[in-house]
Amino acid sequence: MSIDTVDVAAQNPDDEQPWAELGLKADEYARIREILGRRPTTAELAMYSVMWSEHCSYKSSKVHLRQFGDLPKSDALLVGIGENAGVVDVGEGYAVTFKVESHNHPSYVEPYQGAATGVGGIVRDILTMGARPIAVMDSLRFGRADAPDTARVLPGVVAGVGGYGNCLGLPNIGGELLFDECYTGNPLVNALCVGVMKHEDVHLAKAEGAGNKVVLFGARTGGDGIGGVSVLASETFDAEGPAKRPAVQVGDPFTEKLLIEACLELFAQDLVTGIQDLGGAGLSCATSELASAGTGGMHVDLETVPLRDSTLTPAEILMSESQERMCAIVEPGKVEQFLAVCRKWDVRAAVIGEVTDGDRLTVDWHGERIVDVPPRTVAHEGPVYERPMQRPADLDALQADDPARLTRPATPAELQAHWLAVVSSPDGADKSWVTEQYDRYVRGNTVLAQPEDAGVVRIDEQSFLGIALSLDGNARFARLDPYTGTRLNLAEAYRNVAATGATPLAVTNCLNFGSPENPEVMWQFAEAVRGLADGCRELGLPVTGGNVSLYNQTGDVAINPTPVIGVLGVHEDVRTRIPSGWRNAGETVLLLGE
Amino acid sequence: MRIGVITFPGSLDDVDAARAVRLAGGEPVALWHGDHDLKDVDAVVLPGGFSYGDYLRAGAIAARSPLMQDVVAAAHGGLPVLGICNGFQVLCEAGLLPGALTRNSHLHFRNRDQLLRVERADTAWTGDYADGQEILIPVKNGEGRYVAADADLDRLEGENRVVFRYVGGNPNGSSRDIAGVTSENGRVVGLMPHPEHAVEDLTGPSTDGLGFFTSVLKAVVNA
Amino acid sequence: MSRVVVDVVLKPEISDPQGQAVLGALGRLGHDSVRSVRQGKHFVLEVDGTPDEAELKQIAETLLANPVIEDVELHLPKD
Amino acid sequence: MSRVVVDVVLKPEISDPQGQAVLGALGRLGHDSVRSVRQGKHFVLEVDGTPDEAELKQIAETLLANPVIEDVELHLPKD
Ligand SMILES: Nc1ncnc2c1ncn2[C@@H]1O[C@H](COP(=O)(O)OP(=O)(O)O)[C@@H](O)[C@H]1O
Repeated sequence: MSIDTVDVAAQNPDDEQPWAELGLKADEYARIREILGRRPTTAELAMYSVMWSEHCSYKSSKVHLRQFGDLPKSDALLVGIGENAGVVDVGEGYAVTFKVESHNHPSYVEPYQGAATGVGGIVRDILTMGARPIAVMDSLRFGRADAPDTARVLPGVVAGVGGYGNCLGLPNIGGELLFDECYTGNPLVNALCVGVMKHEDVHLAKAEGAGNKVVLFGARTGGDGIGGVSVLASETFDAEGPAKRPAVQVGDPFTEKLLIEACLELFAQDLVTGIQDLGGAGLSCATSELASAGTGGMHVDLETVPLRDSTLTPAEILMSESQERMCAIVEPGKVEQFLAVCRKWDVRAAVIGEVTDGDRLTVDWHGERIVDVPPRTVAHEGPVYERPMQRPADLDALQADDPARLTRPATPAELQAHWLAVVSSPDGADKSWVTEQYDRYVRGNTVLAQPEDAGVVRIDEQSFLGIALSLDGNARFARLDPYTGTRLNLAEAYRNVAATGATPLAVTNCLNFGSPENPEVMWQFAEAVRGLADGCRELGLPVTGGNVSLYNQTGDVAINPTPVIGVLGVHEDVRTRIPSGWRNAGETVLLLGE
Repeated sequence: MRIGVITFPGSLDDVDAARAVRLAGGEPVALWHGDHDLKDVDAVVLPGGFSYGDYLRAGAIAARSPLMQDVVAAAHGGLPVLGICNGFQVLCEAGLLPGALTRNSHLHFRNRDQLLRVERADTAWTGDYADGQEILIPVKNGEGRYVAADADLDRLEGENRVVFRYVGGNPNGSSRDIAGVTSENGRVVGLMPHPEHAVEDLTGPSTDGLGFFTSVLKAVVNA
Repeated sequence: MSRVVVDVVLKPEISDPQGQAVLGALGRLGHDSVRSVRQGKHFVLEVDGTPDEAELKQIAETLLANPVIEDVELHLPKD
Repeated sequence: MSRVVVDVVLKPEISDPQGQAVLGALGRLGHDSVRSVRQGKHFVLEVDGTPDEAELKQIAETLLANPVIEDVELHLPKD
């Protein structure tokens, strides 16, 4: 096999390259050539294509998300948008980090594993910040409850969320389960994780200090999920199902549990300078982001990456999305101790490179240079689009279709029929058949969980300091008016947290929309972001991070715009939490508000 | 009084078990699966979780860990041992308790608050309960269906070795509603439900689980 | 390197809810000719050199299966 | 009545945490000659009359396995 090196690329500028198959547009490919002053090597092309995918680069959403960064500074915010997850001060020296992320398309293709690896991914994001993950939540949407596809997808998704989270020992403290025709063929699986640490334990994803070592640890790298991010999450499924079938990964929660315990021990022994998890875009993402956020460059010897499949090409190794892997920057004097901790927890670890003085990210394959790029251009300076937007043509008609036109029940029998229709709706029905599949007790700190409006978790057993979390979306409101609907969504999550007695502190969000190439979807997206930003300004809350999932549609029919919003609150003493429901006969019932 | 809590790779409720020991007035001692060292503890708890991911059979791989050889030997010598959930599975796989735990009959993981009847209040771990007392503690498992050949079940019942039965619904399809069993000498007890999750009003459905840990403290003193 | 296959099945007297669930699904899909389904485990081992039958039998019977509830079938490569 | 066996195994490029766990345990127990373990599912179906190969193939590939991550082997009774 001949290797496409930097020298070969310089000497053969006109070789045809499969940029279109990798999802790049002609002008994007031209820009890569311009940045490098030559054609990219095969490995470089792989890196750029996955990192410049919609999922990794946020190229359609970036211009709108900036509004979150412009919100007034919050004293509670220790780390804001841009890191793996935002970090919030909750008092007594504790910091909390939380984030919600989507795994919609993989969950449609392989429900159990798609949902399971979604939980695994968000947990690693939280772990990367230096925190011990302490709870998860999940927000799920499927087609009609009686649709055949729902019967195929839902049980696997629920079992996958439970299977992974239960095996990690993370209590599931809440979430959502809703049904609507628009999710047939494109279910939504959003998972949230929250973690806690002391202020001084916050870790960031940057590579600093020339000579420091780059250590890859966790599972070995295999051929599963290659290009999954660019293909699966950035493309529409046609009516027959997935357009392409890239391998979905099988999650290994046991390895992830060991990774959690090993990381926390590494943090405690102060053996880590910078750290990044490997999620979408795998090593391409971890190396370029660490280098881009750091002060210098980075060099990697790719043949040192532990492989599960020895036939992988260098480009495949760079793109593989094998789960349960992390990448750390470690001072040379601490490498031995680092490896010893990994051995204790049976976690595989290998030094794969080092931080350099320069400002380039270079990758060698058995001594031959196959990547030589400015890391910022891969990780943080990808394309940015101002996509055209247009108010949906049907919106006026939808808004004019007022419920006032519905006939009111005139007789007790009609009223009874209406009432039965409401209480028997799958959206409103009891969800314990799902939540019973989740462990809510593990770790022994769950104060409130399902079916409460918000989950409450104790974080200090002496002082009873704790947090409350709610995760909510209302896509029907957002469809009718994405700006107001999103504000109402935020208000709902805020109320759910406040109603337990907590003080709301911060917001995360997962924005699930259709194709950004559709101007009407883009308009919905922009309005939703504007609504969330304005709502947060009014409530005085920062947005600490989130995730954008686009291309959620079947054929050319987009899902209803579905912002899912998480609000975090703090309880100075969780013993004063207020559960929902009327507990004792004879208590007075008061209605607050208009 | 030193009560060891073993951590296997994949153990999850070890922190909870240690908390329960502490709340009962004992001193929890962390034990590591890979050491041959019981650290002179007076009793041992095998906590819940998914040791080795439970990928082969629940508890199968952990049952073959170095420390388990010491636990088996010490248990034969009378050391009180409690296996909770995954810990129960490990004890069955290690041959310290009879029977096996298999996939729940409904095939789902199930987490709920469960009533149990204490069938024997004379084991090392149940002395603080009364015979026939009903207690409410959480159950949460995917492979908690207790099975054994009918003849073996008859023998177990004949020897009065069923310590707990599910009341008001069997959460996993266990034979004869069996939730927990004991060794011949009443020192080793295993059950699927989680007493360590019912030790504080704030976080559990009751505090009925505390009795396991107070019982063993007395059993050790009286031994 | 040789390839050894071990199949592990539940003993006939132990009920098999997984097999039952598959049978139920087959019935709903109209595959009426299937009368029973049992679900077990299938292990494929790559072994250095000539497999040692006694050792593999022990692995199969003590680690891969739990003799309280399961039966094993060991398939050594035919030579 | 005939007996049909379906083995479902993960595709070679998909990681197999179950097999890995078994391999690790074998190593710790001193069974060093085992180089790799893959764990799959083993279904035993009892079918009325002569099995219909096309139907069984469809059952195996669509219900018993997810072709995105798994391969199937169908073993019909030899006649
Ligand atoms: N809807 C959103 N709201 C706020 N922040 C967002 C949103 N979507 C993405 N972000 C933030 O943008 C940053 C870039 O995300 P990225 O580096 O791609 O992380 P990841 O791949 O882990 O989601 C992250 O800090 C993430 O929290």
